[in-house]
Amino acid sequence: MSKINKSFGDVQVLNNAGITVKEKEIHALMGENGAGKSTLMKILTGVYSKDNGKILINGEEQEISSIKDSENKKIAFIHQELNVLNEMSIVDNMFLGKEHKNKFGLINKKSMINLAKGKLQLLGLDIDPNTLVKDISVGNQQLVEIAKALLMDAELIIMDEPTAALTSKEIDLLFSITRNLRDKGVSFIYISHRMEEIFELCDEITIMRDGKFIGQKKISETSFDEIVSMMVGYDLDERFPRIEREPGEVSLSVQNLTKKGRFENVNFDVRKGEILGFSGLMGSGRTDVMHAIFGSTNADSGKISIDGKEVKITSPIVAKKLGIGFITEDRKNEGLVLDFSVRDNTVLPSLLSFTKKKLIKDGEITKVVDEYIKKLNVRTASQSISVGKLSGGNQQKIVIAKWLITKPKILILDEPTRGVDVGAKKEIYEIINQLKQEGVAIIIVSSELPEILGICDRVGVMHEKKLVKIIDRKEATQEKIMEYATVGGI
Amino acid sequence: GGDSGEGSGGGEGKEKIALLMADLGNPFFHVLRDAVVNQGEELGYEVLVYDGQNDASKQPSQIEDALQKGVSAIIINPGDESSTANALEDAIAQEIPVVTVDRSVDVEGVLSYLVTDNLKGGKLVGEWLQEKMPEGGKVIHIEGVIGTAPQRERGGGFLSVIDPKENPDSKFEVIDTAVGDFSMAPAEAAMSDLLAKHDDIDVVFAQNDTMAVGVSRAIETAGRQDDGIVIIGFDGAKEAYDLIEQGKMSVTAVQDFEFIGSEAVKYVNDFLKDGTKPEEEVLVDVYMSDEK
Amino acid sequence: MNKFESVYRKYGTLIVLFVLIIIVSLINSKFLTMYNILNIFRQVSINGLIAFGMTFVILTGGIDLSVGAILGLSGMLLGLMVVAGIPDIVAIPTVLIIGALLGCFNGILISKLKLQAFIVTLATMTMFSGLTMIISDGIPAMGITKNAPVLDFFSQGSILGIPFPMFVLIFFYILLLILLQNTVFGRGVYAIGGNEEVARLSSLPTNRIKTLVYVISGAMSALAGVILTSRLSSSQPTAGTGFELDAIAAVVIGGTSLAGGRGRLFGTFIGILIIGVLNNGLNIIGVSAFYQQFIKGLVILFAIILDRKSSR
Amino acid sequence: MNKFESVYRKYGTLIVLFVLIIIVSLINSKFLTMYNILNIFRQVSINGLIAFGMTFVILTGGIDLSVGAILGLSGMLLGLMVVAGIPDIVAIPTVLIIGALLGCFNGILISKLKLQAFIVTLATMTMFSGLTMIISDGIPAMGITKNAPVLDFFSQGSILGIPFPMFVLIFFYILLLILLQNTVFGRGVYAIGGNEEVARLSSLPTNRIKTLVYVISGAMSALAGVILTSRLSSSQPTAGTGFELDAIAAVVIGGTSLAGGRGRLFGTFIGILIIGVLNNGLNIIGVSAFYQQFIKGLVILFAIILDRKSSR
Ligand SMILES: Nc1ncnc2c1ncn2[C@@H]1O[C@H](COP(=O)(O)OP(=O)(O)OP(=O)(O)O)[C@@H](O)[C@H]1O
Ligand SMILES: Nc1ncnc2c1ncn2[C@@H]1O[C@H](COP(=O)(O)OP(=O)(O)OP(=O)(O)O)[C@@H](O)[C@H]1O
Ligand SMILES: [Mg+2]
Ligand SMILES: [Mg+2]
Repeated sequence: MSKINKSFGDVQVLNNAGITVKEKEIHALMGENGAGKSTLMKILTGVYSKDNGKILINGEEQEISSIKDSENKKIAFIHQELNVLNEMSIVDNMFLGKEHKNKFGLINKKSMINLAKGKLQLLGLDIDPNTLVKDISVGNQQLVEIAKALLMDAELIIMDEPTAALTSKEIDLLFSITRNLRDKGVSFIYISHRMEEIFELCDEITIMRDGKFIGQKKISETSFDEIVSMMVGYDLDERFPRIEREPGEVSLSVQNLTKKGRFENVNFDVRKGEILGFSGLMGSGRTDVMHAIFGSTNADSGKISIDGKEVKITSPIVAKKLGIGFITEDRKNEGLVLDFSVRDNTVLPSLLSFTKKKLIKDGEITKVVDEYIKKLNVRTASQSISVGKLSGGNQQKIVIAKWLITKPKILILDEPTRGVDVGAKKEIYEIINQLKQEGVAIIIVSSELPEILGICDRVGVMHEKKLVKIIDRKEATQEKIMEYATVGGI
Repeated sequence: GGDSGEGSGGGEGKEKIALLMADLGNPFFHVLRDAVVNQGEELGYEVLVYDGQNDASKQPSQIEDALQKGVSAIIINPGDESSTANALEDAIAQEIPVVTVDRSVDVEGVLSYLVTDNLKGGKLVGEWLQEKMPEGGKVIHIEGVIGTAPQRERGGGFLSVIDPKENPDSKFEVIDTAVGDFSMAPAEAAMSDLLAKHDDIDVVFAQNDTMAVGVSRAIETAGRQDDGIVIIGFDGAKEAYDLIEQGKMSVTAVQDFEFIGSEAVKYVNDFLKDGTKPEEEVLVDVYMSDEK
Repeated sequence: MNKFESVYRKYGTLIVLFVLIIIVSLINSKFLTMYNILNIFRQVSINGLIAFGMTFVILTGGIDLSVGAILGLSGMLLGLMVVAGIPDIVAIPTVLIIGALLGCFNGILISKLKLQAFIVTLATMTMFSGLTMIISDGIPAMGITKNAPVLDFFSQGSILGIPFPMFVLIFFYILLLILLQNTVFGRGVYAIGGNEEVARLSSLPTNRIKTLVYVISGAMSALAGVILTSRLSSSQPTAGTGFELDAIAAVVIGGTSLAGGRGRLFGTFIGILIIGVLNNGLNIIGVSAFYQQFIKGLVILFAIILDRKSSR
Repeated sequence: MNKFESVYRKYGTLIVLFVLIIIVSLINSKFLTMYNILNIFRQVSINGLIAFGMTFVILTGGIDLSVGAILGLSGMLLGLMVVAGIPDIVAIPTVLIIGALLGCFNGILISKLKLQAFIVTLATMTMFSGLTMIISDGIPAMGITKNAPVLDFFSQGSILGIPFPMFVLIFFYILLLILLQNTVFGRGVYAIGGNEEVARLSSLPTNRIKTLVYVISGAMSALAGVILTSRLSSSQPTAGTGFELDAIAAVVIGGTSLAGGRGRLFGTFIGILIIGVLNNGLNIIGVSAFYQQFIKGLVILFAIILDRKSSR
């Protein structure tokens, strides 16, 4: 692809973008949030049409005007957002639009199931293909999507942040399958914000910034710092900035918190000015614990105390009154009303504080939202564009701003940097550090070990619905955490 | 079908009469409409027809619209007795003659009420039945739209004669009542159900002919056309006469819509010409008919 | 206990149906006679056919308010054709095609112009009813089946003792069930209701599928119109008014989500039987007309609360 | 050109309204007289009040089919109370509260039991209509306003030359506009329609807000019932039938999305005026009743296509 341009309305999103992928190659595509990576790939796969530019496949110029076109050219696309149908079975999802038919034109379930089983096993997924997708974990849903791409016998597979919801074990498996397929002649375009993965897996890298093609390198001939500076346009020194601070008194104390089937006997304290990390495999129950603390689901038993006083948190309304903020892991379904403006989203939990005689004071809201946009360095055209049009990293900052405005005493962040580029990640860490400085008690749930090790003061590890260990930062290592997370203890 | 109204282009010079019908969805009322329109044209008027679509709350707006168009008279077949009262008061205040047909309206100063006597009609049906079947029998009563005047009056009149609770002399027994909403499909369905329930039915009184047709069809479908069930309708519609001719129905109580329609126009015409006022209340009798 | 619970979860509304049947038959033994059972099937066939088509529409996340109006219009056209001397074997397929075309009109507006199904079909409902009035001049066509033996058979005939309307109902149930469960089209219907964007990205012909469900709904409504016309042996200009709500109620009672993507045709079948038994049962029991409506609403509410409880 | 386009984008339906007004007034000059304009407002006030309440409901992604039935029930209660000698100044607030309570019943079923609004309000619609039948025994209450001056004022009175129903309509438009645009509750209504889970996790009282919109809808319907009762000087047992569809049409024509989260009360105001002008205009022009329906459907279709084109 070369010299691709694309505008949405007045905004030019791609400006001379391009990528060249050779046969038998895993090609990384990197760039900041909003650089245009997904858009470029959507043009290649017929989801959007380009304004101008050229697409060459095996040396010949091709027009790709529909999704079907790109499928016919043996291009498969695993989208950044999960694209599964929850109410359908795994096999039906995998074969959607490409069902096998028997001689009567009816669906041939048997042949589909056999094929599906094989592909799933290849991915280490030993589940009945008739299981409804909503009944499997998000990580497995992602694997189903990958299995779906494998079905196509594609010659080029595009993976847009495929590992955001996978465990390290699953990631390892995915990588080995990818390499395997590459050796058999399949090419890949691999989009990710995780540097470690790029170096582990890819052969080549193309970097984009602001919709432009910036450069192409061989992975073996480049370095972490070079890629980052090409991406962000300046040198990024430290990835995990941290500040040291003596923690204050215990702010939040959780005792024997239990919800049947979700988590058992969870015990921990967080102090003022302390960052407690939560590590563990996907589905180990971390998110469920946080929801219970926030009152968005109710635990069966256990005690929660804030500043030494026992509290009953029955709903998010109560939680907010007690000074708890919760940045949820699923931006799209739990964090933002995508149709709403940046401004309306930002003030959603704090509206009450902007009222006088029950009426909302819009002027004040505008001022405060502006202030936070500046403070968090959110890149947005204005307050009034809908938040769905922002790139992932900037959306995440809005979710954070949303809760910062409520001035929480306790802030829970669930996967706060999922899908966020390196530059923005660092900005988010800086915000977290500032809160720590101000004495907020902070809980961070994260599946990225470097992140957990980089910024937390203590790390709790969950394994199969239990909090098995809390490790002090000084003793914590990747190996140790993984050990607790996978087998529950040493 | 002379549903007018679209004549606004043609009849520049002609005086206009507004005719407000309660529900043209009921074909029987087309007889009334046609009678008014024909008589009106004969006497040189343009008749604007409004359809209340069986919704009493539509008619006040339609009166307002008619006044707006500068009609010289209003003939109204009201959906009920009082919905249009306020709107008609406005018309009367503008000295526009108002004749109500088939039903009355609770308002002062109407030129004339030309009303079918539904209560009397209901009684008449009962009396006809008593005469025809002195030994009594089992009766099913199919009612029209609940809450409308014809439903209450026809039913009330009928029951006052037939129902032993109201008339101890009656040898009849009302074994079931169902609602047919004055239309065919629900009447047919209800009758089908009641045919399952009762092995022994002597008489069915349907409060209008459309429902009577449905009843007859249900009996046919159930294969009980030879049970000798007496079916009575109300209105005097064409379809009733057809069934009577085929021997599938016994009798219908006729409302004389031809008479009512043309009389109404005549009253208006006389008044507009020289101020002659007709009798304020004209009750038009119903008669039983089993032949065309 | 666990076994019972899982049955209950899966067949919550089926239980409502059985309870209804038991209650009514205890009060009046006439309820469970063969005649009455066939009678109920004959009566539900009209709502049933419409509800089957509606199930497809609702599964895609749409809704079709124009079904009653399509029924009325095609019934009236049928009546006028037959009265005009066109043989019924010609007239019946003609109105079925017309019903499908009216549905296609809805479908194109909804899929191509991306308009909301609710308001499109509300508008076309008004238009189609208006058309019925215009072509009929508000006058019913009477005595239609006299010289139309095929048409007459549609309500009066029977095959192996099964009334023909019931036969039609079951035939289309099986046909549509296969279409929904075992064809690519059927998968597409569920996929669009589940998430239209996902369906599109899976290169399904979403517009075509969305149009087709309205075509099915239109054709089923026209077929129901044929049966009703045959039953009444006449075409009423106001026939079909309000039928859309009964059909939607049947679909939803049957557990299909109005949000689309989730539901089964079998559920709809139970739904129409619940409504049919309710209507028939209230008459058989002899509940006063004044109370019938209230009780009907209450039972529907009860059925969906039960369905809700059982599904979560 | 660009300027025009942006105006058009924002006010697509306003243009439909103006075009309608121009067409009708060119055909008949009586249309634009002061009398007729006030007349239109008087006529639309009933649908308008219901549609205002409906806007709140639809913005949360719900729907309220029971509005017509609530109107009927509260109108009947009002009539019976007044006939029984209860002073109208007592009876009117009483039925408004009853309307709110009926709405609350809907709201609790929908928010607490998480049932689908469509089917809940379809069931309660049937129940409430049934109740109206039961309490009235199917008999209308007549001549109500004779000894009820306050009630009479609701339709016959005027303030500064403005008919009172119009006054009520505008008053509640402003009140509800403030409620929707300038209060936390209003933002919550939009947020729930946009994404209920997000709203809940943003610590908004989603259940309370969802219940409240049905309370508003119920109260507005009861108020419309008071005006209708006053206008007709009688309480009809079947009053309100079908009003829900007109109200929903007005809301959707006004550009509010049935999926929730997007729309404006101003749009609803335009929507009810379009419907009102259409009804009045077709009568003023003298279009035959049979053609009116067809044309009405066509104009509604046209309006939403235009709105669609303008918004995308
Ligand atoms: N449909 C659309 N309409 C308007 N703007 C859009 C649309 N889709 C994407 N954009 C904008 O285009 C830009 C590029 O988006 P894109 O999703 O391609 O970024 P990305 O590089 O994939 O970012 P991320 O790493 O966050 O996924 C962003 O600024 C985004 O807001
Ligand atoms: N209602 C439910 N039914 C079935 N499984 C569920 C349900 N809710 C959650 N789960 C699954 O339970 C597991 C625990 O969820 P939880 O989100 O708490 O884990 P986690 O450690 O935060 O992992 P993740 O990173 O995937 O969020 C997940 O696999 C989730 O998919
Ligand atoms: Mg992207
Ligand atoms: Mg989680």
